Amino acid sequence: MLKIAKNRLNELFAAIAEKQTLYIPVDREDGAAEYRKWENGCEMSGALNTVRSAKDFFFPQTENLVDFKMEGKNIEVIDIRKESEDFVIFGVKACDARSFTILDKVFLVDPVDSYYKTRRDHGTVVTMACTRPSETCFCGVFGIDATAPEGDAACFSDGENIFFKANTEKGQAFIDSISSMLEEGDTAKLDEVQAKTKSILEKLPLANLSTDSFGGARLKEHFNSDKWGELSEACLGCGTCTFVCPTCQCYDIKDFNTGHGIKRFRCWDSCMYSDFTKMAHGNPRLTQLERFRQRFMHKLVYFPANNEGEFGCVGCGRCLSKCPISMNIVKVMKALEVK
Amino acid sequence: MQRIGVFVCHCGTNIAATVDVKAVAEALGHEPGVVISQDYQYMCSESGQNLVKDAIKEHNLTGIVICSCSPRMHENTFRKAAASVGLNPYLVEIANIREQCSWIHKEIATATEKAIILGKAAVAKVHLNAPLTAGESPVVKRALVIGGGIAGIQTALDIAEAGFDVDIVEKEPTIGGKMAQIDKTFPTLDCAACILTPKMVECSQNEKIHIHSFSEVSDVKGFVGNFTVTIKKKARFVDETKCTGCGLCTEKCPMKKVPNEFNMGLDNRTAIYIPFAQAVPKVATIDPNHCMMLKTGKCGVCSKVCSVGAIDYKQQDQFIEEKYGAIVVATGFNPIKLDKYDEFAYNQCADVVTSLELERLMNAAGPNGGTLLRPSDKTHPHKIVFVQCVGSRCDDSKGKPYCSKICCMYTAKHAMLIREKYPDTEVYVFYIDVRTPGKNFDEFYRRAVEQYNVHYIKGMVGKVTPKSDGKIDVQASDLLSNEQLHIDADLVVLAAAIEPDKTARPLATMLTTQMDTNDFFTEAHPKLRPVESATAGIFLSGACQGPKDIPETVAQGSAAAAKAIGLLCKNSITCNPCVAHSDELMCNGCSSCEKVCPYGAITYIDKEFRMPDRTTAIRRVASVNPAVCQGCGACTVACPSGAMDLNGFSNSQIMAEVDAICK
Amino acid sequence: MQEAMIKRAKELLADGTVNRVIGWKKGEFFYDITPAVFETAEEIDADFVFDDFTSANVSKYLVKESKKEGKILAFLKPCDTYSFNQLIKEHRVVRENVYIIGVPGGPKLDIEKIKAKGITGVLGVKNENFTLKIDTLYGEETMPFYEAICGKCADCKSKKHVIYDELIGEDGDVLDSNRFDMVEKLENMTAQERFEFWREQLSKCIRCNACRNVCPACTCEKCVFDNPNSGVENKAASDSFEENMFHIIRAFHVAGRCTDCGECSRVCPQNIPLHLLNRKFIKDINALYGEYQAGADTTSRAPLNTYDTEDCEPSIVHERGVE
Amino acid sequence: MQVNNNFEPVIVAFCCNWCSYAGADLSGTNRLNYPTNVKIIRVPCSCRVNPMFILRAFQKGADGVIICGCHPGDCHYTSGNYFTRRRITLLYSMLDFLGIERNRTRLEWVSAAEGAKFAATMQQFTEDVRKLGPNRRLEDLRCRKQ
Repeated sequence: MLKIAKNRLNELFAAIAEKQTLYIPVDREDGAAEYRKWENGCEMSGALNTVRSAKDFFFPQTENLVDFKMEGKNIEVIDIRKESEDFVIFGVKACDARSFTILDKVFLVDPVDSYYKTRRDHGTVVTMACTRPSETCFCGVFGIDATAPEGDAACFSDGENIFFKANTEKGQAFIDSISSMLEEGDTAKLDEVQAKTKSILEKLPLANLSTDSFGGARLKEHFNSDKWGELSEACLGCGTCTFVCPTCQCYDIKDFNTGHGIKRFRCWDSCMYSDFTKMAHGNPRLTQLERFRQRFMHKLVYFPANNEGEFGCVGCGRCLSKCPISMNIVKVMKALEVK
Repeated sequence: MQRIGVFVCHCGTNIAATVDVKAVAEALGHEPGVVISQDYQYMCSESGQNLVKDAIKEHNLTGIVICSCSPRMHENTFRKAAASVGLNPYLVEIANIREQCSWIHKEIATATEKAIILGKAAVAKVHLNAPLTAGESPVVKRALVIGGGIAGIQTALDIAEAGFDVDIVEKEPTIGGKMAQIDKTFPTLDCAACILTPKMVECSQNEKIHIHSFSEVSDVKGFVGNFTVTIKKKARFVDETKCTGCGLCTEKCPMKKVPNEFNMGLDNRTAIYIPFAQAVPKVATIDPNHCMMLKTGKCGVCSKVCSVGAIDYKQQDQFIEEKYGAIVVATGFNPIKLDKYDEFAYNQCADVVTSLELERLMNAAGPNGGTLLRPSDKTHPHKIVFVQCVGSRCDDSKGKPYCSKICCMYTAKHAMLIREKYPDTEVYVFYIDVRTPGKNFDEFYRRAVEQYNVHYIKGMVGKVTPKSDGKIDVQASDLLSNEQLHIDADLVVLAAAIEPDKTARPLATMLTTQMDTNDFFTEAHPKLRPVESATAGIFLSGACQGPKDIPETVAQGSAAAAKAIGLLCKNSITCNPCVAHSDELMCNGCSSCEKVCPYGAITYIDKEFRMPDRTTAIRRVASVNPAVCQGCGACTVACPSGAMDLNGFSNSQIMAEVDAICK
Repeated sequence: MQEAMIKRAKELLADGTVNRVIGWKKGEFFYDITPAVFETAEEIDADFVFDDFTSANVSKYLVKESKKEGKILAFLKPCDTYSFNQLIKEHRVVRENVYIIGVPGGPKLDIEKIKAKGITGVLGVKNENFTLKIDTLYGEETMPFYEAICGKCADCKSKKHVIYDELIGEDGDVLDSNRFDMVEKLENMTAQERFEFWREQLSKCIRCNACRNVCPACTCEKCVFDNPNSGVENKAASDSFEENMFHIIRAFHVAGRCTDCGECSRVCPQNIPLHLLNRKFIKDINALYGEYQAGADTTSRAPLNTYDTEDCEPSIVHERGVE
Repeated sequence: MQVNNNFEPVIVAFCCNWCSYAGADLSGTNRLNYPTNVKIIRVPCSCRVNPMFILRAFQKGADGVIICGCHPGDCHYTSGNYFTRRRITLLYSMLDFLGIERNRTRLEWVSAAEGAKFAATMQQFTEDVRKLGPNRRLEDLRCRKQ
């Protein structure tokens, strides 16, 4: 397998960044990690994952769709779409990599979301296999192998070297573009690390969480469950879970008056918000219970119903650690489990 | 869809000389919603107004913008013009391109540019203007006067004279107030009782005047034209309707050692008492703190001797509720307590008295029957020292920062009366300076000095020390001769500062009127609205507003009456429609707005709502009384949820102006 | 402590004093507690927890809970009692419907502080002489207890319960905390440094509204930022201005009402020190208008709802500190 | 700070109807010049000025915001400007805390008789803001004029 010594990673980043924009996870002063544009001196974070997921690269929190120029009584429509530049996201974890597959099922089916597609086309996802999963990880529940991440190209670390493997043509092209810096390497130590990681994955507290009780067929049973009241009781109705979630894909479209024109933009929305999908007639989900139920029904029932059984969750554990009141999909799944 | 008309005035050359009015009209004509944009020489002229009116009719305009002089000048003119052709007057906006543009700028290009921006802001605002209708609220034709001193009496008499019912609430058993305690008045030296008591009698006999004596205001609700007041009639244990005021009970009452408040505690009264001979109403009152029957259940003498059976030991406090259109506050003043003035030995020596005590000592109905005797040994004082400004014009916390205003004159009066009646008495007056602004006041003071040889000494008394021989050593400095003086006085009279009555502050809270730090009521405007409080329908009479002598008090009493009558004459009040209103669905009932409202226009109501989650809930929400709100907008910023907004100056209107100016 | 609370809660349920209990419920792990309402002794026995991680302030839930049928027992920590008092003052809770048991406050632990040390896969924590022994998937780790405590506990202003019906444990005192140190440090920076500090912090904001929704002072029926008619509604910060706007206005709206309970910073998924904005207002109010602690009582006037004719002018901002 | 001579700041002045707006009118009546940069918005009382209006102005392109009201003690509504003073002092202090330039904001008491003071205040304020240059720290990039 092709590899590069870990201590040469910065050289590699410099080489990538010469050709296209490179994003890597870096540590912030508060101890959390976030994706930043690589610049000389940036160190890749050793953290398990970033607070915000990698979906931002393809589906940013706010995005301009179209401008209207206004002069007096005249309105002119301006298409602001520009050909996007190529970019690389490096160090995406297996869970986030899977989230792109889920987002694709929403944005790339007819009618195709051209804003999303442009970004997808121009972005190369280079993933990094996990070595130190956390107690909040449960990607395995959704059939994700944290030691063999998807993405255009995948990387694996044995502690001293980073190994590369292409998963797609785009990934192969990426590896080819840096091949001059790579060398063939022995994977014996890597296999050891992988085996160790796998044994940890099996021991994770949430490893035995089951999806058997969920899926499209369970709609009525779960929708009418009397558990929702208790589960949603403490929900603050904030959007933390939604906004840190790599698979949440709801958005709202709004206009902003700049004084000399209108910018029509879309921004993330959260089904936890009281005015989510508010229409002229009013609001379809009036209580926090209904809104709370919507989020989990969507991930565990409606999404698989429409997408060949694929769940709308990748088990990244972000909502587990970030919900202000520690209510999350795992607690919901356990409460609704059909015995 | 809005149909807005823009009318740009040349104001002759006032605007047109520095602003290209045609360019302004042209530019504003392109603004969204504008269907007609014209300029004219004098928009405020008859023909200019007709131009506007015709355009409103012809283009069926939904709003108009006049680019002209200041709205303070002609806003009303154009509002009336709009109203005359059926456009709501509040759909008119003025862009001030004269005072705030053409008159201050010289360059045509920049001035024109600014005028266009000001016009655009007005257009942006008028887009959001809502038609407003001035509301009306009915006026209850009855007035309440709080306080039955000379101020309250005068106000009540004047209001009654105009034909309106008026109630006086007096906390003491009789009306009359401080003036009833005064012996003679300056500068005429006529007898206070002789001029006051006929007015008291007039009050009791006027069928329009209703006196609630021994009563207090316990609650005030409502607003201008429509106050609801709860009056607490304190139990006096005597049936007012039966008591004839014969006084037999007061003669027979065995409890005779109660300090007599009316005579400043210089003599005693009985437990059942009538404060003084000319009291109105002339009804006895039992002092429950001293009545043996009420305290121990043993006595009952008054009940036995009362031939009409007026005594009722079981009487309870009674609360009555009445509606009023106007309220006049006439709570008056009191001399301050002199406990803190050890240097004047007021608490140690019976012969150191306040000026009001001296009034009683000299009064024919006083403890000594009008003969001036020392309280301690009932001898004639031969050397009397008056000390001015005791607690007035004080910069420490013991006294008051203000001048009590009346002391200079009454001291001159006292000095003169004493020298007149007892020519062998030497009288000294220590003063900071003598203030005599008033008709015949300075002449009066000069008479005291020149004709009556009162010794006026500029300087302050440092210490007053009672001596073992009964004399009082007054140590003072004469600032003019720069000498230290010691006077062996027989009597020392302290001109204590006056302060508002203690009941005033809780009353102000009930009335939502404002007070200054000294607890004097604050007038709506110190020069132009001196007898009105800032709260509509509440008027101020007498010393509750500031220190005053009797003529000033009477003048203000009448002025307050005139203001109250002006209000009561109306059947209803037209309200300013630019008032705050609360979006009840947004209001969370936190009470912030209520706390910042200077008018008490905001109250809270519990109201049933259909909630977004399909439940019904009783919620506490703010409710603005449009008749009371004056439209300042303080509440709109205090409200965190944005539930409170202001008609005519709404959040969205102001933000639209901001946007138009900044773009 | 937990046993005593459970015992008392069951007694009060049994004798009918209350029909519900609000407290904290065990989670999946040892740290992920959720505020919860318990209706039966069985529920309490099964799930009620009060330990080093029960830092959530439950007073805001009482806005809704106190309007329901019957009386609810609430366990309030000292900081929570300030929030509750402030809610009483603003007529947001029905006092008569809440039976308050004051329970001791922190210091509570913050799992994020442990994880920020790079400790992952945590399975359990033990406090041994102020050293945390942390059991993880990767073996045992240790860290000093005080490095893991909640930010809000580190700056604790008071251990005194300002309102309660009964207490379990001792009542404490108002503390002379140095909670304004960081505000002061910022004040002493140059404007440029302050600007950069706040840009870095506020640019992290994802407008999840957790700070607002957890805040016991933010109990508006509808926030201006959610209300399309307010003119300032926005769902996401589309520009750095909107990041500033939201946090300035939010801090302003709670100025004089914020009890400094610290929940905003505790729940921020991006670790923005939002409490510093509120504390800046508190510090200014104390310095300019006299010491004021929101929630210390239920009757005093909030500093922004009153005034003194001798108040300082805004030019004071120019006259002090660093430009 | 670099002075840009071509820079014309946008200045929003909130004036209370009873004192400051009348004072502004008086400076017009007396032909007392102040820069065209200043545009006045009439409000009933300075206490009507919501901090949101001030931020809104900066968002939409203002470089300076000044609030004018009756002198303390002279408020037409008796107490409005006292509330203004507290609110605005705290707000300005907060803006300062966030590193926003102090001279971009001001509160000034101008009576109906102080036409000269109004003009002088506006001259001075405009100059102060001009020296600071365009508002960059509290602007919304989307609103920047192209």
